[in-house]
Amino acid sequence: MSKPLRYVNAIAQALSDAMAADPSVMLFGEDVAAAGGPFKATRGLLDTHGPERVRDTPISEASIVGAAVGAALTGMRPVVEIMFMDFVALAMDAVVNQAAKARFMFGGQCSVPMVLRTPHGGGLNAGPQHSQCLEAWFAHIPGLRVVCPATVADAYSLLRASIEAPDPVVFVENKALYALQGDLDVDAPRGIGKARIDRPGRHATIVTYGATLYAARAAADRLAQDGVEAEIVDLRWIQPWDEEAVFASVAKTHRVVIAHEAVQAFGVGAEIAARIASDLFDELDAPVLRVGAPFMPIPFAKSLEAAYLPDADRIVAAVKDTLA
Amino acid sequence: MSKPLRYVNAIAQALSDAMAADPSVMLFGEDVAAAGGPFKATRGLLDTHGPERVRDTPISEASIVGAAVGAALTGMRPVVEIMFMDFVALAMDAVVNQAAKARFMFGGQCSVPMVLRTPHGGGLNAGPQHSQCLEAWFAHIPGLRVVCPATVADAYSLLRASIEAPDPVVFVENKALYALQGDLDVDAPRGIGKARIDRPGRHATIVTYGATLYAARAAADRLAQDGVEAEIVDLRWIQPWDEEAVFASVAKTHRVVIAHEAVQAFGVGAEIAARIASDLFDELDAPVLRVGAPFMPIPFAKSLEAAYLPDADRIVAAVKDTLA
Amino acid sequence: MPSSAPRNDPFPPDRLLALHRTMQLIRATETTLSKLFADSEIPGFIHLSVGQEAVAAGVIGALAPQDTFATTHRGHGHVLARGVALDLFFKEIMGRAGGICGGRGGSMHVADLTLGVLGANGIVGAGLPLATGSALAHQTRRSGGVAVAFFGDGAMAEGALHECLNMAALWRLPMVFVCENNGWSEFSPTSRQFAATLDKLGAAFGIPHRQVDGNDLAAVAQAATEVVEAARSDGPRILECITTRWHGHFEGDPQRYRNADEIAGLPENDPLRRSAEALLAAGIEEQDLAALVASVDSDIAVALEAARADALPDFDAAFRDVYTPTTLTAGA
Amino acid sequence: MPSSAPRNDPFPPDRLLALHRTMQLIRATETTLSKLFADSEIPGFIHLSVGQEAVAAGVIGALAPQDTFATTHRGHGHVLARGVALDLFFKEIMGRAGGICGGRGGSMHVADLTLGVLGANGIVGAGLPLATGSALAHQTRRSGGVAVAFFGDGAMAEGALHECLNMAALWRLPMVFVCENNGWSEFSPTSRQFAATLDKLGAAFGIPHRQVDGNDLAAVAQAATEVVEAARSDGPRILECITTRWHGHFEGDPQRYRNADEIAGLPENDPLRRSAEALLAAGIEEQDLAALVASVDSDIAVALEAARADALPDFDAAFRDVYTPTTLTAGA
Ligand SMILES: Cc1ncc(C[n+]2csc(CCOP(=O)(O)OP(=O)(O)O)c2C)c(N)n1
Ligand SMILES: Cc1ncc(C[n+]2csc(CCOP(=O)(O)OP(=O)(O)O)c2C)c(N)n1
Ligand SMILES: [Mg+2]
Ligand SMILES: [Mg+2]
Repeated sequence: MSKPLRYVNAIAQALSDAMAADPSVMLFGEDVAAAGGPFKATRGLLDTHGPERVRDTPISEASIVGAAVGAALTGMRPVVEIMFMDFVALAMDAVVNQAAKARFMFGGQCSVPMVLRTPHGGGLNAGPQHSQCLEAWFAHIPGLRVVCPATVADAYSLLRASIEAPDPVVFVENKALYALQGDLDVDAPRGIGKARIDRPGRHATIVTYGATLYAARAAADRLAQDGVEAEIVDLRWIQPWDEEAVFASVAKTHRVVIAHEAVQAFGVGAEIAARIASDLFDELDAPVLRVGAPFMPIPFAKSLEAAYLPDADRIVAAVKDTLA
Repeated sequence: MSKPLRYVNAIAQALSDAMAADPSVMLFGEDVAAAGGPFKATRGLLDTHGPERVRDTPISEASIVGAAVGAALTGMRPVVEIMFMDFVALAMDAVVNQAAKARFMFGGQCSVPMVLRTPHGGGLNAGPQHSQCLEAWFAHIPGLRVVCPATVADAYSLLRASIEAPDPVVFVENKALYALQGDLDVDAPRGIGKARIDRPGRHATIVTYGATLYAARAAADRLAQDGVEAEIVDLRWIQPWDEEAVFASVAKTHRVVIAHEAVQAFGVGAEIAARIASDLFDELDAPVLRVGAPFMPIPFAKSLEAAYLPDADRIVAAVKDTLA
Repeated sequence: MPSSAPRNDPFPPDRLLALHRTMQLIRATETTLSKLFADSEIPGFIHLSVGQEAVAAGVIGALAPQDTFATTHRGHGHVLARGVALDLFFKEIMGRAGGICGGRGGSMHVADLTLGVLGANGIVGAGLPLATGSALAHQTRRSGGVAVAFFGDGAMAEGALHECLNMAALWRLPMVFVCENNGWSEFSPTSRQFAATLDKLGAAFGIPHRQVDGNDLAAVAQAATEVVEAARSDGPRILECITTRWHGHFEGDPQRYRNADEIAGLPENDPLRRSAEALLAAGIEEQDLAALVASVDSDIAVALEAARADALPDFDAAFRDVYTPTTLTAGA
Repeated sequence: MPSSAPRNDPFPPDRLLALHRTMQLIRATETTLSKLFADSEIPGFIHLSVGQEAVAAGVIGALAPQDTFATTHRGHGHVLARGVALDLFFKEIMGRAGGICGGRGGSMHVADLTLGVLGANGIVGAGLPLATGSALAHQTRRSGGVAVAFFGDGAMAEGALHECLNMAALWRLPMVFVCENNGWSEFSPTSRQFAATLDKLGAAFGIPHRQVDGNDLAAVAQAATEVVEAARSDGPRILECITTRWHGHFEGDPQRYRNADEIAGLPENDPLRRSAEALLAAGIEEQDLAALVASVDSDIAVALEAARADALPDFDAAFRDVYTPTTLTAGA
């Protein structure tokens, strides 16, 4: 069962299907109901599922997420939207001190089945406060799951999995991907924590997630012209990340580059690099290299942002470095 | 010029001396004035420096830190206290979206000379919402500096340096160290970004910061009994961290363990391990190992917390692993 | 301070006696904990609600089984009033395996989801959004339930109050905001912490506010009953209980910041003494009250003994509870 | 809607003419930006203040040189009114090297610290604590300055408003909370976003509130002058300006959520038309107004030309500005 549509519509479809499948699923967030969402990811849901289950909230990020925790503790499966990932800075207490810990600190009495959807990433010249990739913060917090789908199919099935998951999930969308077109498979198996081999190869591994997948693909295409077959591992899940898949690929290629849009220093790639470098110490023929954003806030100007974002050039150069 | 006192008094002294030296330094936070601070780190300052410059605030973390940014932009050098590091979750917008970015996103027009003091760490059975070590969040954010003094002398001189620094500093105290006694050298040189070789050694390097220094020292003592000379690098600064000092040590010992109290996964050690593993690829005789907290919230019960916190045993075992 | 609304339907003595027993249970438990803490039998830090028992007994007594509430760092009383198993409670505070939260949370995180207790909370003000979300769940599920948010006067300064008053008002949530106004926020008096008053804030959001003498059990019980039922049928309400904190902010706090007169005057407002007098006046016998004290003491002794005998928590078991088991982790 | 306080001291025509020019500058600049945006000469997204010019001109006109303010995502007007160099402004919005912020911030982050402008802000409500902190700085330094926080009606729902009203009231900060109430929060009307009213919130915190017709230049200017001076000598004030947003929430927003009547009715309340009429009635000549329009247009043409000719920003220069140069990095 497959039909082509946009990433943003795959999100809407997953939300709608999840609401149809489970009456405890509800949505709330700023302008998600009447207006169908600032990026139209919730378009039509108010009409289909009614004003009790699809609600516009005031501009109160901290309490939107806190209310999701309270609702999740008492019988609902809320999906809330934070309009830009930068704004999660206003809601960290609810995510980290409440949602992530409730099950553990209450002795396993309960679960907190909620999803926080939020778009990260640049490419829209939205500037320093509307473009950040902050997933590393959440990956560091026990009790949370973090996922970042790169394809239309994954946008659907990973969102369905996130909503079905018993524990809180930070579901990171990349706003530059909203217009991406692709095929949907609503019956694809759904799960937590599995990466996807996006492209097989034997000379080097590129581990990536989110929109950087497309830079990795472009890089792999160019490398292929030079006879280098790069294997691309699309992580999908950042917490937990798929050690098995990553390690298997690296054990095969012995060379690895980790690429993501977030700031490189203390980013998601650091953990993965550290684990590969220690656990596969004897397998590596070259240092684990990382490609991420430089250590500066993401700038507004088109020219600056273009220079800032990790791209295929940098991935190609890094892969070549590991082969040198 | 040296006199013995407690870590917490070194903080108070640094604050007092900084206020005496510079009339633009001011303090505010919850119960920091009349009560002298929940941990007494600001004791006596209200009397010495007066109610205009030493202020009790209401319980409003987000606006305390936000107000510090506004004050720092318009002529003051505020030092604010967030009572437990867990509560910075309420103030992340001010730190990350405002303080960290103002200089950059305003084109270098201004600086934001403020310090956010906050205690992290376990050992007091304060439970899952009063013990977290969240410094990795801040280390990931361009524009911030992050420091974590482990000794009484550093508590003083790094706080003076942080207050003198032109950019926002997250100054992380470890509450289990407040009662620690040591010598003060008020004239010690002050700077940003330099690590300290706490103990020289030639067989392996232990990179650490904060209270874990003491576990590292205990580990080094025990290793010494087995003839293993471990070099301890006390990072002090996490952002920027002292690559030169760390790399020099590892280039000498060829084996390294990174130990900290924070959760290991996606923690500060990940970045340092990733960098060592890539930049010193040919120097390493063993995988870079990390010792950090397990991937669970910090538990309350004494027995659980004791098992949770990284200790000398685990550091000894890791160092031995690198030597195996 | 009298209730601001007229008291039409005073609670009958037998109902008050049951609530009085709840107060006695809280008082005796807190006093026991105070001793245990002084004797180093309790790790971490604890915030006791001695002096505030009437709020817990009166408000919790007004709740229906399906109702839910989120409480604060000073939450023992609420949880005890709701009927948490006493041995599981002691085990939790003392960090034992059999604690209601497996010893992982301790005093600041006592929760019992089977009773609709969304937990004490170490983050001041954090219970407000939790209760708001729970009220939203009640409304959406048409459960007929009400959610209560307990918060202190100090917590009023947190932006969460404003955000949640607004959401509750906009959505007419079945929710009661219960302020336990004990005049202190740690070591600072409310007057230096908060410039507004809750009645005026309520008026700004169109949420009816009612103030009650929080040390008068019957008054709290009566007001709470009315307010909870009003919330159930008509949307959010605020109940402000003026009460008194006897102990330090946390155990071990010498309260140097409080003047001697204030401390000396506390017993005068003792909610237990006042309710005992009222009960006696209403015909309850001295010996019934004495029996009640003895029965509470014996319950506590049993629970404490069980707690002391209980094992320490298992680390691996704790680790397994970070996430909920699910087949999804084997998936796709 | 008339000012709630009597207008004793109407602004003289020459003063109003200067403010009218400011409005004209804002209107023409915003209109130019709208075209540039449609022509893809501006990256990112921009929020225009067409229809709200009287608030910017009137409030900023009331400030003294030492005063400071924090503004919002819809902040062009305030910054222009304060006198930011027009070419540096255009360069910024267009992402050029010579922009006031080096092209790193763009529309949502225009700032000019030399003029006491603490920046537009991409985070709704974030200007409130910044202005509070700046007011604290004024008070502590005895600068004689006042800090202004601009915020929209939608921002009223953020907890920051509550926290900052409280701090300002407790400390009697020299601060003015200026709400630009345009009735819309993105695509939602205020009535579905906020259950309280600002006057009652002010009353709760003991902060005097004044509401003014935000499309009446003289009324805003008069009220702002009084309120700013009151804040300077006597502590915090709230000024609520009822105004109208003509364009979409951001450029490109087709405003389907707005009914046709509302949009059709906007010009009737046009602050520029109203002030032009008032000026003509007060004896200013048609040709003076025409000259003013021409002079603004020519200023804009010059600035725009300079912006178009300006280089793109240098990446390395940007990178060097993440931190302030300091000898401390060589230290210890
Ligand atoms: C977000 C947050 N800030 C600060 C604290 C520290 N703290 C714990 S209790 C308290 C005072 C609370 O006062 P109030 O709400 O009146 O409750 P009471 O202690 O009087 O019951 C403070 C500041 C905290 N736990 N959480
Ligand atoms: C913290 C935060 N939440 C949400 C947004 C998205 N957003 C930008 S403007 C806006 C509406 C603001 O409405 P209002 O304050 O009335 O200002 P107006 O746009 O009407 O000038 C929203 C929700 C944001 N930028 N920041
Ligand atoms: Mg209190
Ligand atoms: Mg508006």
